[in-house]
Amino acid sequence: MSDNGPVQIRCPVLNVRRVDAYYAITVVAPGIAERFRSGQFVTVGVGGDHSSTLLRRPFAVHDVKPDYGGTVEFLFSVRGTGTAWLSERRSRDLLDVVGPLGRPFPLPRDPVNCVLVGGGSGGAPLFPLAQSLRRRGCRVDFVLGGASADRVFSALSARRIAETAAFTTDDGSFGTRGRVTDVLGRVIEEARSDAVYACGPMEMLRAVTAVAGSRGVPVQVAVEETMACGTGICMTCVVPVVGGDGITRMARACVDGPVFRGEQVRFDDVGTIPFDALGAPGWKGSSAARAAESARDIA
Amino acid sequence: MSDNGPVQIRCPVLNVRRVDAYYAITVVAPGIAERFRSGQFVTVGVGGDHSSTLLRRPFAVHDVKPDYGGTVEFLFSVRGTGTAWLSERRSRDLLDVVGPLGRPFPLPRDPVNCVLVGGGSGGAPLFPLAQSLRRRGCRVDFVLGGASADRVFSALSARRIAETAAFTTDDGSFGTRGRVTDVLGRVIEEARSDAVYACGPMEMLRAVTAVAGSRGVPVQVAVEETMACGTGICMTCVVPVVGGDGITRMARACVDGPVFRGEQVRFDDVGTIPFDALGAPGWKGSSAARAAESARDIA
Amino acid sequence: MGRVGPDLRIRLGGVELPNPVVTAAGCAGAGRELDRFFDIASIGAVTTKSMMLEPNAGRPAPRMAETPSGMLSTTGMQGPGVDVFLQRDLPWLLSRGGRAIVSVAGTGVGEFGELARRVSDAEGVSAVEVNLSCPDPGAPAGRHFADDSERAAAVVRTVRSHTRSGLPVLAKLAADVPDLVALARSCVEAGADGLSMINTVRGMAIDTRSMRPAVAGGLGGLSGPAIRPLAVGCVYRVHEAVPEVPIIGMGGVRTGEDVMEFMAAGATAVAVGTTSFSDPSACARVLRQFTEALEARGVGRAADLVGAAHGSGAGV
Amino acid sequence: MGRVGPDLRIRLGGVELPNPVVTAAGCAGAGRELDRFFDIASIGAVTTKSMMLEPNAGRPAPRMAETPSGMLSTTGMQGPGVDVFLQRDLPWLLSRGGRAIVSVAGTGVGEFGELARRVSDAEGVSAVEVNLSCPDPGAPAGRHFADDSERAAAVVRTVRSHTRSGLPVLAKLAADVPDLVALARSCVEAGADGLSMINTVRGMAIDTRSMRPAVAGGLGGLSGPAIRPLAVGCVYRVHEAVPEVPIIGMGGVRTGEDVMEFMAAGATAVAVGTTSFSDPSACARVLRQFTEALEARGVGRAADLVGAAHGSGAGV
Ligand SMILES: Cc1cc2nc3c(=O)[nH]c(=O)nc-3n(C[C@H](O)[C@H](O)[C@H](O)COP(=O)(O)OP(=O)(O)OC[C@H]3O[C@@H](n4cnc5c(N)ncnc54)[C@H](O)[C@@H]3O)c2cc1C
Ligand SMILES: Cc1cc2nc3c(=O)[nH]c(=O)nc-3n(C[C@H](O)[C@H](O)[C@H](O)COP(=O)(O)OP(=O)(O)OC[C@H]3O[C@@H](n4cnc5c(N)ncnc54)[C@H](O)[C@@H]3O)c2cc1C
Ligand SMILES: Cc1cc2nc3c(=O)[nH]c(=O)nc-3n(C[C@H](O)[C@H](O)[C@H](O)COP(=O)(O)O)c2cc1C
Ligand SMILES: Cc1cc2nc3c(=O)[nH]c(=O)nc-3n(C[C@H](O)[C@H](O)[C@H](O)COP(=O)(O)O)c2cc1C
Ligand code: FES
Ligand code: FES
Repeated sequence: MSDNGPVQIRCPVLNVRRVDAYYAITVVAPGIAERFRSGQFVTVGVGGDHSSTLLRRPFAVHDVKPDYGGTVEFLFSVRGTGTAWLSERRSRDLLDVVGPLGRPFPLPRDPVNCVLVGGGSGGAPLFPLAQSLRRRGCRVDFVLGGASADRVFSALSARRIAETAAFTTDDGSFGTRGRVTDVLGRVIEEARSDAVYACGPMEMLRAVTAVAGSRGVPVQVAVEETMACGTGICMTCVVPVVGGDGITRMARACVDGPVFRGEQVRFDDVGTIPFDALGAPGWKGSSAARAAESARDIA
Repeated sequence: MSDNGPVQIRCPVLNVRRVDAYYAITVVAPGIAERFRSGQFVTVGVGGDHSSTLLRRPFAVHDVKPDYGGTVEFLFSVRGTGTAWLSERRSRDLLDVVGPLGRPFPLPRDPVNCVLVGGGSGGAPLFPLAQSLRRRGCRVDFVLGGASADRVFSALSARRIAETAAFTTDDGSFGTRGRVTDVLGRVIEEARSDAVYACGPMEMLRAVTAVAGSRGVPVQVAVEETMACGTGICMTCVVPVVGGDGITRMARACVDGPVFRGEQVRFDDVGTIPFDALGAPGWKGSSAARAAESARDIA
Repeated sequence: MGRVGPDLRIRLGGVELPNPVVTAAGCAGAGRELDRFFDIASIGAVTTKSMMLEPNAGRPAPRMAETPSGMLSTTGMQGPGVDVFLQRDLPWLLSRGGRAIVSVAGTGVGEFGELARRVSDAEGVSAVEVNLSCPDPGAPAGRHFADDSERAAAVVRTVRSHTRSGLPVLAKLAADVPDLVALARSCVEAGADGLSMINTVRGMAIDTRSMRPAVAGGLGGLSGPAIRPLAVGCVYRVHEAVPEVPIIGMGGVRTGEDVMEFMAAGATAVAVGTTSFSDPSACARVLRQFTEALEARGVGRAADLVGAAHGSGAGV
Repeated sequence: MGRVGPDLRIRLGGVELPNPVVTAAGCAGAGRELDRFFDIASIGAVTTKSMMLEPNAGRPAPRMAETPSGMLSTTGMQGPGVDVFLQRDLPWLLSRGGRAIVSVAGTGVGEFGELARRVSDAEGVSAVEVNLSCPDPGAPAGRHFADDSERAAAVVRTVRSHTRSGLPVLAKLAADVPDLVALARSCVEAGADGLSMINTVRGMAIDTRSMRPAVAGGLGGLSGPAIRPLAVGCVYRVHEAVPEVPIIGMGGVRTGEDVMEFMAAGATAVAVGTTSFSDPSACARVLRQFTEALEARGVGRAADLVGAAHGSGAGV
């Protein structure tokens, strides 16, 4: 057992709040709080011990505070049975939480200009990231989008933390009517951004990567794939990702991600096995590639 | 749809109390309260909508009151997942309750002397029965047993309602050390009982039937068989019972019972199909028996 | 309010049912007990407990055990015999305006024929369902007719020949057979007008207190939502193989969405089984939810859903 | 505190494991990820993901869907190939003090032999498990080796002959095969030292929003507590047929009581699969609960439980 890996704890709920269209749950979880780095997520057991819904639900960590030895907050919208159950939790209920999981956002060494792009609840992990970046002296700009005003995530905090904050909604009820990518180019130019960080639906990540790529700005994306385990053992959460060696692998979003470099994710091939992926029908195994593989570490 | 049959309602919990080793839950269920007759039971859905425990749990009705249009109380001890979940319910939670189910205790026409014998939580259905009997001018005597003092059911109410109340415990911590049948004969003689009513484990019902039978006193027993449906459609709750026609049938405890005449239950054959039961290998079908069968009503 | 809802009618063989929600055999008696919770005439049909020629006392207790999202049962087809059913229960159901799919269970091929003849002679039956998960006296112990496509076909052929024309014969299949698709084809070739699937799946639970099997006899039949993915997979594969044959899909149906799922997989009608034990109003609720789901999606005809999940990409 | 707990050791073929709790193939990687949650050396063994000869990219996403008390999955045995495993993952596991049951999956009989040879040449492997739920290229699409007792026997025979003596070969069986007991007998006759069962059961879920199968490719494998009664029934029936052959039982194990249940049915060891997804500490917890259950019942030797539910009255 290693010491800085994730931990599994039954943690008391500190509080459950409504925030616009979302619920925010804060749990007391010192072990997770102290290990957390922004971009990482937690998974939560839902439904109790005799629930028919077996699988844990993954949520990005939105905030970590030192209170009570360390608290962790995540936000969610009610989608199905698991999130409906979570929304009914009350203070002092116990939740079974595993975390922190996944690779965090890589942070720049230097105080560069960063624009953080979030879609819907995908805004969540960008807030601890913004704080880390600010601590390193980075300039932070926000672009947050959503279907409607109540789905644009934490507009107030964004304004508070960031140099500038732009908002978009599909229905025009708040900020610019349209998509985050409709304003991203302008923000990158005005803020002279050196790096983009994005989290949200796959379609949005693809578009953000394209906008940033066309301006030569590197992008880090955090993906949300369906996950059965979150710990790297089930192989259900895969995304086609090109490695530094040029080989495409079916990478596990939970341990190889959720953060990837945008240009390495083969967005067009998500939901398929690209013909040339390692071990796909079109892949020609070379002993060199296999040797490279065996040298790679798994987590 | 008939009008005096059972109903299914989502009822609010009025309160949950601890009573010795038991929990007592009162729900607001006017439709059930108004239809109820003593000896009948309710079934309760457990674990919520996404529970992996599908089946309803049956409980005898312990009390019915006119408050809030009609409340129903049942008592239970925690045995497994369902009763554990029930014990955690709080006021205003909703329970899915079906009832009243089963055949009630037949009541004597005349003001005769009745002794009511209960083992453990099997004491529960005897309390509304005692009240009905008292209202008809019957003399009521109680014999209640349990493993230990805290499992002897509602000793105080028993003393209050009944002419006499005798108690037995396996460990001697309350009343006479021993079984209900160790004192039953004496009670029957002293009270000059004309009828016995009993509810509890099958073994106890067998012994009570034997004691009463040897004194020529008729017994009504309420059995507790495992039940998947409680409404008569699954055929899992069967007990071998001799009909008035002398034919043994595998009777459904839920709709043909739970109350049977003690001497009609083939206690020695519970858990088997008696060789001579209707439709068993040793049964010789006669057209007369079949004609009798087709004239019988099913519920 | 004059609002016209979706057209729920479906056809099973030559017979039309007002809607696709029926009861599963052995999970609704002959309808009388459930009629206390909802109008039994409001659902598509009542599939009866499987009727045998003679009264049958069934298996000893304990007959059931709860399992995760399911239950094991072994009732051994206890019942009063087909004649009592035809004289006592069927008239009641018809008098209430209900429709009856009569399930039959024989102890041999010939007995299936006799059962079919008697049911066919009765007035007002909507369809005959042949329970092929009955022990085959000609096979090793524990084998059902359904375990052998030839034997199953022999049963279906006999039932078909003893059933008046116009009265559909449905073959009820099980999932745990050597080759489900071959079984389905054999039954269709032998004259089945439709197929019902799936029956319970053989399984076991052991009571770790007594260290004995939890239901008498050891093996029981697993039913409930736990088996729904198996059932949906079976319906999908059989519909792919014999798309023109109507299927009554069942196995763990709990909500209107589950009806959608079975119909998309290829079922024309959908049966509610174990869920009626835990929720006696389930059939009516499921029908209501299904109707609402159609409305929400703007589907005008329920029958249009049949097989909707088939097509490119869904092949197996 | 000097208290002597129950003797948990069990024997699988010629090999002794310190306790009966192992991981199920494909549900624990090669142990490294779970070692972050509990000491991987504390459990009986790690059964690895099935290894193929070449790297394999597996199936497209979506690869999983949640079902009542279970899940459907279709990963298509994605993996880096056996050599990478033997060079990178196996040494790590052994260095941590863990034991490895290496699962192998070939695309043909010959490839199974080559896999066995390579695994057998590696130091420190505890057993080879043969995943017979692999597509048989010589059979119609969708058929596995396990679907044909002869073909399965051919695979086992080849693996046995390429595996050094003393290294047990376990044949991994599936529940949804034409004749499980016949399959088990064939594998034992072909040289299997033990049997593992059950693999996932083929099933399907349909997403009623998109009206498409919820996992890519349509059919997926059902696992989790939903299938436990099926699995217990399979172990029971096979133990009855070949009582001398050790069985690793699996399918929906969630608690120490479930281990008792499988052992009573006839399993010598018990694997935790899907539960490790929802509870990464599950193996350690299950082992602890099992040990406590033995103590509470005063059972001194875990091995004494094997087959305890068999005997008069439990026959099927
Ligand atoms: C790394 C990661 C981080 C996430 N962070 C957040 C967050 O901060 N806030 C938030 O609201 N949501 C987040 N999600 C999505 C969230 O996990 C799903 O909304 C949630 O699992 C839905 O569960 P349910 O039971 O309500 O839905 P159901 O539809 O009943 O779930 C059924 C199954 O599908 C899975 N599933 C359903 N929707 C999604 C989805 N969008 N993504 C992944 N799995 C899904 C569930 O986990 C479950 O296994 C994140 C997902 C991932 C992978
Ligand atoms: C007609 C009737 C009236 C009853 N009245 C009462 C009462 O007033 N108070 C009370 O405490 N108990 C009563 N019981 C027993 C009560 O139903 C069980 O204690 C309860 O079902 C246990 O559920 P569980 O989930 O806690 O146990 P589990 O062991 O987890 O239950 C598993 C399954 O077994 C069934 N089961 C377990 N124990 C029993 C049992 N003793 N009898 C019947 N089914 C059982 C459950 O219903 C469930 O289907 C009555 C039973 C019947 C049939
Ligand atoms: C208690 C019980 C009794 C059953 N009896 C019969 C029967 O007599 N004939 C039959 O064909 N199927 C019978 N079945 C099987 C059901 O009709 C149905 O095929 C199966 O239970 C799957 O559906 P479900 O999961 O909705 O219950 C029975 C099932 C149960 C649980
Ligand atoms: C995601 C997943 C991947 C699996 N991969 C394999 C595999 O590679 N080889 C194998 O023999 N079994 C595999 N299995 C089957 C399991 O080993 C096990 O037999 C089955 O899941 C039943 O156990 P469970 O219900 O505890 O999961 C896999 C199961 C799952 C859920
Ligand atoms: S969710 Fe299981 S490997 Fe990623
Ligand atoms: S419990 Fe179903 S018939 Fe009695």
